[in-house]
Amino acid sequence: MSVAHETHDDHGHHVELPFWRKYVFSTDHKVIGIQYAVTALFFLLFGFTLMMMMRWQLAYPGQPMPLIGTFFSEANMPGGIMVPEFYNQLGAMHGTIMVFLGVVPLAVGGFGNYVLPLQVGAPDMSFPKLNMASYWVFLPGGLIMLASFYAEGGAAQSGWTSYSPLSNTAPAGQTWWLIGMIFLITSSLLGSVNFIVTTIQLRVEGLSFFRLPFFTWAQFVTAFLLLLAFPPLEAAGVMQLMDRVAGSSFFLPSGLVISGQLLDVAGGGNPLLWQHLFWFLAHPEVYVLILPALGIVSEIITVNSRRPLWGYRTLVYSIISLGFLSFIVWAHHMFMTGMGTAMSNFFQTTTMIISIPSVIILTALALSLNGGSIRFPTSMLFALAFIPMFAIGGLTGLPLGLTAADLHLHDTYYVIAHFHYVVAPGTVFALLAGVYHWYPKVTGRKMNEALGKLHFWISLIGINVVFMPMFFVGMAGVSRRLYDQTQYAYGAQVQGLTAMSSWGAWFLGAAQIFFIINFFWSRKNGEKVESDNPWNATTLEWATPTPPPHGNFPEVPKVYRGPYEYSVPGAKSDFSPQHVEEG
Amino acid sequence: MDEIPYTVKPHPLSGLYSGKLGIWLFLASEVMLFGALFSSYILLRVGSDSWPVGSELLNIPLAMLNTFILIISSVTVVLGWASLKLGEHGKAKMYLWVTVLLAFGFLIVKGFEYGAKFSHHISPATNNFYATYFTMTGLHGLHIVGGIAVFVYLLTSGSKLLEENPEHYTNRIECAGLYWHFVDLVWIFLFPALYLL
Amino acid sequence: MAETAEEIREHSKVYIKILIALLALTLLTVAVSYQDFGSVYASVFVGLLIATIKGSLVACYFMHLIDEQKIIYWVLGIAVFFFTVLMAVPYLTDSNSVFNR
Amino acid sequence: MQEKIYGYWLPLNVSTHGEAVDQLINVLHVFMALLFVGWGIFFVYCLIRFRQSANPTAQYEPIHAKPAKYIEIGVIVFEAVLLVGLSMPVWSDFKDALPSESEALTVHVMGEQFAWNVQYPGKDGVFGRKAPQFVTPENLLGLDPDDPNGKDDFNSINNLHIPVGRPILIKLTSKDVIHSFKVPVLRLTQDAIPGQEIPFWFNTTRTGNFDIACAQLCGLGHYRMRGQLHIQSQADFDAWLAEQEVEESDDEFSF
Repeated sequence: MSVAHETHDDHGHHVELPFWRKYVFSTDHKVIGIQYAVTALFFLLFGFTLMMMMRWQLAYPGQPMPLIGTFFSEANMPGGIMVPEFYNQLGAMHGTIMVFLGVVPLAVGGFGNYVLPLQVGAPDMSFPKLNMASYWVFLPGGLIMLASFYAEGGAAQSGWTSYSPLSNTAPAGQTWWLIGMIFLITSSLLGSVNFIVTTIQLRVEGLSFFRLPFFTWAQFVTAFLLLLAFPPLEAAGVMQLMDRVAGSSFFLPSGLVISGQLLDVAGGGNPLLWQHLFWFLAHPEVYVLILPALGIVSEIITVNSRRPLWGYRTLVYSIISLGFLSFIVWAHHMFMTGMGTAMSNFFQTTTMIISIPSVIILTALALSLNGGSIRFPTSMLFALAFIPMFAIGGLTGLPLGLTAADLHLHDTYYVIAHFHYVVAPGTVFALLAGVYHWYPKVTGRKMNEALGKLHFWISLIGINVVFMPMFFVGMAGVSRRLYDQTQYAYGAQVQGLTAMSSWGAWFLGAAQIFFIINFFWSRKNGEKVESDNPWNATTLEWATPTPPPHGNFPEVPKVYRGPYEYSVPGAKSDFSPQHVEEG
Repeated sequence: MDEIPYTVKPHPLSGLYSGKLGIWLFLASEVMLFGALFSSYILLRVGSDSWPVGSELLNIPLAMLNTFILIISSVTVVLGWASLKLGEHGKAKMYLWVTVLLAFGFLIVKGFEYGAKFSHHISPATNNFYATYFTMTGLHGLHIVGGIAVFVYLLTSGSKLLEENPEHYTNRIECAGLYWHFVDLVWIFLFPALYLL
Repeated sequence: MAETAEEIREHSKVYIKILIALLALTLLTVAVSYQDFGSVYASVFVGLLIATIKGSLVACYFMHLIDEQKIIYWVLGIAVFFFTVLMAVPYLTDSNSVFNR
Repeated sequence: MQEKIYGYWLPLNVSTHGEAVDQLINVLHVFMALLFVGWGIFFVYCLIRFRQSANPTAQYEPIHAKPAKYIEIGVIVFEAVLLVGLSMPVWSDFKDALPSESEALTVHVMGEQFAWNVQYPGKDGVFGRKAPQFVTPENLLGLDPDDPNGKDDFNSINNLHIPVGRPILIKLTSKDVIHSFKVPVLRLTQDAIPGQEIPFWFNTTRTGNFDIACAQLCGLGHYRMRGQLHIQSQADFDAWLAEQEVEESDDEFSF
């Protein structure tokens, strides 16, 4: 664990770096941001395809998969029919890849690395070499996760939560999963140190904490969540690795009989210990997924409604309280593990309390629209769609947070619909909005609006066709992670809805082709940007030339006002950027 | 504007150069890492009905020697940093090399301890006490190795920075020193928890 | 906080005193462990008390927490707060579960 | 069963505590729908009313959102009422008010990879000692052969027979990995954790055959861990019990 404080190589003059130092092993936060973003987009696509395969087995259990069924090995899909082990592998890796390799690197690694230093007015991150190290520790983690599909017995197959004792006795892929996780956690830790120090130390003159754009606040709180919540999972991962490799039994109670044989292990462990340590991370982790999305959406909504953010101070206090509260709600994932009433009442109450800041933030975003003059570029469409979708995700958390309702809804498709509404039409839509919004600053060209709108409308419809039926499937009581729900009477009854979800998923998958085409096509022949500030925004990242050179700002900017000064009465234009002296 | 501010000079408001704030944040995450391990140790110990007494199974004199080694190495780091501040570069390097040697000493003593255990076929699989013992002291040992690597780098190829920009080099030593004191701090809690109680 | 030369030499003497105190406390910890304090919890408490004293000596003097900037206290305060939450995990799982072992 | 047991919304409820659970779920969903529709209307109104073509210059001052603040406070109060008024009492009743051993029928359920072992005490009403080392393919429960109480115990795999209208106390554990005993019609989920024996209870209101499922991923056969819950009248149950005891006494343990 090397010490985290290398500094920028301080040769004053600017030397032309060789290609591999300029683009591969670069210490420039913008290059690292792009590396993270592109890798994360690829992993999102890969995780998405894993899910689309699962959806075939869910919709038409036991029938051979058309077209690509025969591509897979006999062990995984004999005659094109998916075996349960392979289904579990797809499920576990879909969750792991989407969360740890897709959304977090894109939201924190990609957008955070690229935009935060610009919004703070810094030439680069405080520790550029450390920033580069965090990407190059993240990539091996990702590759190990991909390679684990070829481990003997397949990839990890005990869910993205990998509860023990199931994960202790799983085949070799689980060990690869653990090693991959340790890489990813170390990468996030190094990254979060960089974010916090940059936000505190490198703010330009005049940029007090309460003049920071809301996106920077979101990344700042997210960095603290990453910094303090990830290590316990690293400890738990080390312990499970010891369990699997060195034969210890941290999480294995004594007297286990696995497939008929008494497991000869010292025993005395407690399976709940893994659950506690895992969820101690995983709940702050889901807030790591949503806070950057809130930051991106608030930037885009204020820019495109030409109006200041409603209640900036209340929003900042809400996001800080969200950060704190997210650490004391984790056991609402474990209501049904034989927990006593005192503990479950405590966690019920904190879960209700944590819903308040989220409601405040959402209402504030909606109120920011009132009285605005709203434009509808694609980035704004995605940001606007985020708000009601995140509202559905948040509201459906209420029945799951109350133990009495959780009695019926625990571990059913209702849970799957709840968190997917927060993550899929929530975070991923916000991240797509961010790509459309900042693409002109990164490449100097706008993404095509027609393709963008096409991508938006089809994705919006598709995503609701996928996840809305799941609420009803869950209400009927269908458990999650079932290879074939028609085994149960109540499952067969709602099989039609599951098939509908599957068709929605493939429809949604098709819609992403427009985004991929748009993403690569616009790089070379998108509409050229006429000014460094195409959206007429006020925050500092638009004060840099397009694309920002090494060192970002030709001369150090000074900040004179808050982040969202739009339509100031008596000002020359309808926006007054932070770094411009007079109104 | 190419140079990153506040890498060497402290920030007017926070009064810190970036490295110090960075190392303290890193130590905060380390507090959580070892906190999780201690919390698991307490849970496993309270939860189990037969937990052996540490002092009978483990070698107390060796562990005490290790504690002395780490405390002394903590002092030599701080003295090294102080003499750097005074500009006595030669004395500083001597102190820091002593720290590295003491750290190696710690690992060697740790090696004897582990060697004795393995020769008696005791391993993490024996029971949860040994599992916790090996995991916690093992992870702590890895942190010692990390510390040695940093100090050796600073004393060899990194030391040319001492001539170029002494204050920058002193800051780096201070950060490495903070990390080293934290590793000693963890051992101060690890020693009674595993060996004595 | 640019210290003058004498202050630094002065500090060096303090470090030596702290060293001696720490070595003595280590011997005390070992000696204490052989004593029997009635219940296990008493000996655990005494052992941890001595360890905390040693720890705070290292933290205050060697790590200069005695006169440190406000931000560092904030960072450590947050870490210690969530450390105590993490330490509540064993209490939560064990005392409050309904199963009868 | 001609009447619908399983539909698109909540399945039929046959347990006593299910009433309160259904009420809470339905009240919550009405509350959520109201909030979402009301809030959605405001959202769409803002988009249409304040689009650029209709409102070229935006307004700088923040609108004073008195109604929004009151609505939020109302939401918080309503949530608190649901939490303390409905959820906590139902939960503590389910968790703490375990029926006494005498009036309740006690059954030991042990989950294993891909089946539910249901152990009945047999005529003597005492459960035999179980230990993992005695587990064999014939003796899945791991009953101790030389424990007299265990002689008349029997294991009705995947079939939980219970008399209607009587509190049932189930001691749930697992042999290998974490399973989760889930009966949608009973509005009940309880994790089966190896190394722990978790007691829970329920009482039923009508007879019928319903599905038992495993709700926690427990390996490749997680989807086929289907059990049957037979809620019978007292007479049928006694007949079934008697028939089981006859069947058990003549083979298994008479070696």
